[in-house]
Amino acid sequence: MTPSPSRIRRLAGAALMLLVTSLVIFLLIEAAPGDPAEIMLGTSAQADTLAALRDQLGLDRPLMVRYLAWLGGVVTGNMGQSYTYGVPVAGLIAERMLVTLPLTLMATLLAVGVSVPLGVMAAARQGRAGDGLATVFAQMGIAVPNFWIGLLLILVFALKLGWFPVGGFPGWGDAGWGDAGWGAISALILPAVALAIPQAAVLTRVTRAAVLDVAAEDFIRTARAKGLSRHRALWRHTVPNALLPVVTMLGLQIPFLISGAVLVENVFSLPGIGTLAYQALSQRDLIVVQNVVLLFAAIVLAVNAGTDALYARLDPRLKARQ
Amino acid sequence: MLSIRNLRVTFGERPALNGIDLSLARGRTLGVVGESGSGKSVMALAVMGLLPRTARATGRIGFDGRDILTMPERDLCALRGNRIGMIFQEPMTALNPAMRIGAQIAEGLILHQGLSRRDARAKVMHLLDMVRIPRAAERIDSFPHELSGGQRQRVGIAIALALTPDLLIADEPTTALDVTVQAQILDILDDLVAELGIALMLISHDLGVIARIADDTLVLYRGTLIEQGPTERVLRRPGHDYTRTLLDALPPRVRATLRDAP
Amino acid sequence: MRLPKSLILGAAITAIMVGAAVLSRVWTPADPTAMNIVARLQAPDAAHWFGTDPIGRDVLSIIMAGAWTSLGIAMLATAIGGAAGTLLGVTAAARGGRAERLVMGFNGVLFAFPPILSAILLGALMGPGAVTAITAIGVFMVPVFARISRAAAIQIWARDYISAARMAGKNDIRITAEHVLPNILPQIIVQLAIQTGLAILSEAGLSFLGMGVSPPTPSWGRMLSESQTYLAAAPHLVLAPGLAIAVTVLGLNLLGDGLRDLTDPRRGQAG
Amino acid sequence: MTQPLLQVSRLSRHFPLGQGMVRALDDVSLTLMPEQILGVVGESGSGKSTLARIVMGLDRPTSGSVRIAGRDIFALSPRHLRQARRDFQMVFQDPYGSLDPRHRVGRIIAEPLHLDTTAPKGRDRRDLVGRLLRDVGLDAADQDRFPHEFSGGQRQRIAIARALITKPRLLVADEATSALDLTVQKQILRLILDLRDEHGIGVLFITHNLGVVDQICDSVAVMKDGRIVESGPMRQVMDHPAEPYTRRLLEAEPRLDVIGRKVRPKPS
Repeated sequence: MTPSPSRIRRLAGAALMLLVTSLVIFLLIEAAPGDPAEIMLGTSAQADTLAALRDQLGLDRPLMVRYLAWLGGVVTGNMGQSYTYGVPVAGLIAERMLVTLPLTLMATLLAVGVSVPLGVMAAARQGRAGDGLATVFAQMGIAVPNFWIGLLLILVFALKLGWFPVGGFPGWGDAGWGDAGWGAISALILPAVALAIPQAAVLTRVTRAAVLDVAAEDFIRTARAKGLSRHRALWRHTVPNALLPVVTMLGLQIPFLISGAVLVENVFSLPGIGTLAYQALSQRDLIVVQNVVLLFAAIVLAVNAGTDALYARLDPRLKARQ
Repeated sequence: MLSIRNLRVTFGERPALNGIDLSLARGRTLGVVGESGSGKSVMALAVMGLLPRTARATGRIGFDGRDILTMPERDLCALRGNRIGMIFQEPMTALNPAMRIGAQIAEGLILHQGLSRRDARAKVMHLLDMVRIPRAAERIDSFPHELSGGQRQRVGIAIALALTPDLLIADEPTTALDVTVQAQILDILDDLVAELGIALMLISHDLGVIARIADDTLVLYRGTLIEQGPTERVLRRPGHDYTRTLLDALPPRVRATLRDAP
Repeated sequence: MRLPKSLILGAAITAIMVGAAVLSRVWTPADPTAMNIVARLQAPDAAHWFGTDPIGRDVLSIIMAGAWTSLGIAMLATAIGGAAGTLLGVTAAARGGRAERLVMGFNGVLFAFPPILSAILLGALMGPGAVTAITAIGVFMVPVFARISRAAAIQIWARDYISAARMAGKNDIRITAEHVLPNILPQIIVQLAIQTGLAILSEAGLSFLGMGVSPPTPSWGRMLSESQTYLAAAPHLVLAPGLAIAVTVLGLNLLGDGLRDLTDPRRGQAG
Repeated sequence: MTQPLLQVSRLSRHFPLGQGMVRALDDVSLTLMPEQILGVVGESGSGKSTLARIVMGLDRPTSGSVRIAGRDIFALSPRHLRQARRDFQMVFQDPYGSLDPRHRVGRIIAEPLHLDTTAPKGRDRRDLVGRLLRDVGLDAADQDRFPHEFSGGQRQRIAIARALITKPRLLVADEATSALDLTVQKQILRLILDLRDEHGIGVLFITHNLGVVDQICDSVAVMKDGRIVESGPMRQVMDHPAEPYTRRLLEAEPRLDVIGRKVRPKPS
């Protein structure tokens, strides 16, 4: 099906935003102090060897040429060389993605799995016990920093009870699951919980508010007038119409999920992209910082474009106008 | 079939209905007229057992020998849609925007009579014809926002009549519609009442709408029953000042039609 | 008119925290910088209600001093970012068309830079510190407030009293000032409270990673990161700063909820 | 021959929708003489509200012109348009949406004075607002209260007071009574008639209700799908409609002489 004009416009908009974002990142890194050649060879290296390296890395080419070269590289998977490790940045990121991706996915699934039913239950029992409890949980969940939860989880479940490792990541093992797989999973459980709790709290409140808003609509009263019980009307009419705002909110949570990942990876010393960026900053490995920040920005923009498209597809009124 | 005895409804301390008595037999149409704040919609919701939690209702709403106010929720669910149908005022918001109209009409049939999807769909086609929606075959799978106000109100009627209830409550069914569409909706309601022999409670703030098809008329003011009787008597020889002000508020043209008739 | 419970509780907690922060400028139970190696890592007791830290300093005093840092940075960033965001959002709603797409595109870009990420970038540029933290948190506030204020403003622009104002010869700017802003103010105030809470979490996160204020300025986030190495030996160290953050953010969220219930009674819920 | 108060000539307004064009207004012309009340009747989608917005200068036409008191409002410079606006004001349908909930009634009513730099200030302004409130049947002290303290009918009176403060010569009422109960509607219509007689203003009364036209209008124009299908003196159009559409509108009006189902005419 040929993409409709509004979808093309939305994709073009997202692409333009990504381009502008990459330019902002590139310029900020350009302006940052620190000469890559010195970082790689140490400050004591001779001037001419430094100059030779700088030339080899093409650091002397004009700004815009280097920006476009970087962009061209990113598109073809060549993000440049890490100053400190001397290996392709893309490889580093891919390797670290094997930690961050499952971590954030586990956290999101956990958050959605807990918050949507809890939010619906709280709305269905508005004003009664269940609602009060869910609201208190949500208030608490939003207020506690996820890295603090991480520390507490380590204190209780790792140090005191010893159910989980204190931190670190044994890797996925060569092929298939085997015990290495389980080791990796168990290393991700506490971090995923720490990352999931604030998300779950926010989504519980959003789901509850969305369900309450829809429950006040006239067509719910029509459903009840057809003889549907409160429960049946809730699941057949209220919840489907309430999912739309929840999906939108999920999209808006991505930046917080990424920030959380950087913190939680740090607490549990997981070799994820968050710690990569954080260490690269302290080692002045700016090419790594540059690419990681672009990657995260791209994820945020992609998810937002995705939720907008999903919103249009899910809501028949919008689809008609497309 | 429906007999209400001393119905009182309060929201917290605010009285909405203070002592209503009425009865409605099968095949008859009772007009309920009152301005905003008169409690006419509260009465409709009370008969459906759909009053909000904050409402307290006393008295008796007899329907086929049982009192709706004391019936357990499960029995009420079996009653709603099946034995008592309801049409609402705002066609724009009374239908689920994300569900096709065919499914919304069939829902009651599947729930109460356990029809299969295929049988329910056939019955829905018949219902769409009954409420005179043109080209039903095309329209059955459309979404509410694809229909006009008048067509949506017809879908509302189809929903309410899906299980040929004994009692139909229409709460301001034509207020949000254009005058020409209003007339069509009232005619459809009237034909169906005659054809199916159901009892209709027609609620409106406009005496002109009531007069068109109501056999008896009841006048409500701030939750109190002002006057009740055959429509002709109430219009020609109103027994209460408030009814006279209601009549007086009607445009002169409409009132003129009253004087020259026998 | 009974004030919602959440408003009273939220205002009380927030007042206590702000009070502690201000008080710490003149008095704290002990000198937060006074080291006492002998009495290091002591659990909470009569002398030190929250115990002592790895170099014997009084934890309660540092927490109070830390409140000034955290609340200061959070409120400043939220105020600046919130004002800029609201201005952008309201302008986008007023002008519409290309200007609106431009503003929302600009917001889309900023939205890709959550505080931690922009702090990493800014850290590379100007190193850690209060300015980096305020900028990183403030920048991300702009798209948040722009989106909320634009959505609220668009609803107001559709009202008849705006057409009446146009017919009174008023231009977009005057209409925005006299009609749009006063009507969306309640929603903006609710967000100011809630976003300040989020800003405190961000500031704590930045300090935890060492990207916020540098020592000796006290900061809850850095206290937590220091406490990680003594998790087994002195668990009390990890509780105090975490609780301080959580309670402050809880207070601000409750304050936000209370204000929302106050201005939009329809959604008033229990608790 | 006195100059017409309002002359709308060959007015069109088209809206792009998807690939095609929606003709909300299609070559509409009408004239309103001073101190007359012209009813514009039509169902939803007939274009009557679009007409109201263009006549008030809130929207620009695709083609055609609008002359108020002899001046083409779309040819005026912004400064002249501001002065001209004193001559025409509008009352809206929804009493709950036409008053800013955050402003006191006095400030709401005085807002159009923004058009007139020489308008009274301070004490004199309060007196003027107080007089207008009494003219519309409310008390002068109401100017210190807020809109939410008033009923629908009272709010509509406040909206009318606002529309009158610059002593306009033309008032457009866009479904100004449709959202009110019949008894309140009757009072507002009588108020408009009294104000017309006292202040000598012309009224363009937009409505879907023929009963209202019957009570208040001197002449009437019937609109359908963006065009005027019939117009003329009210009595003549209402009693001897030439157009079949007008006849259908009249027949659909509620009637009291067909009481009860027995005598109801079968649908044609």
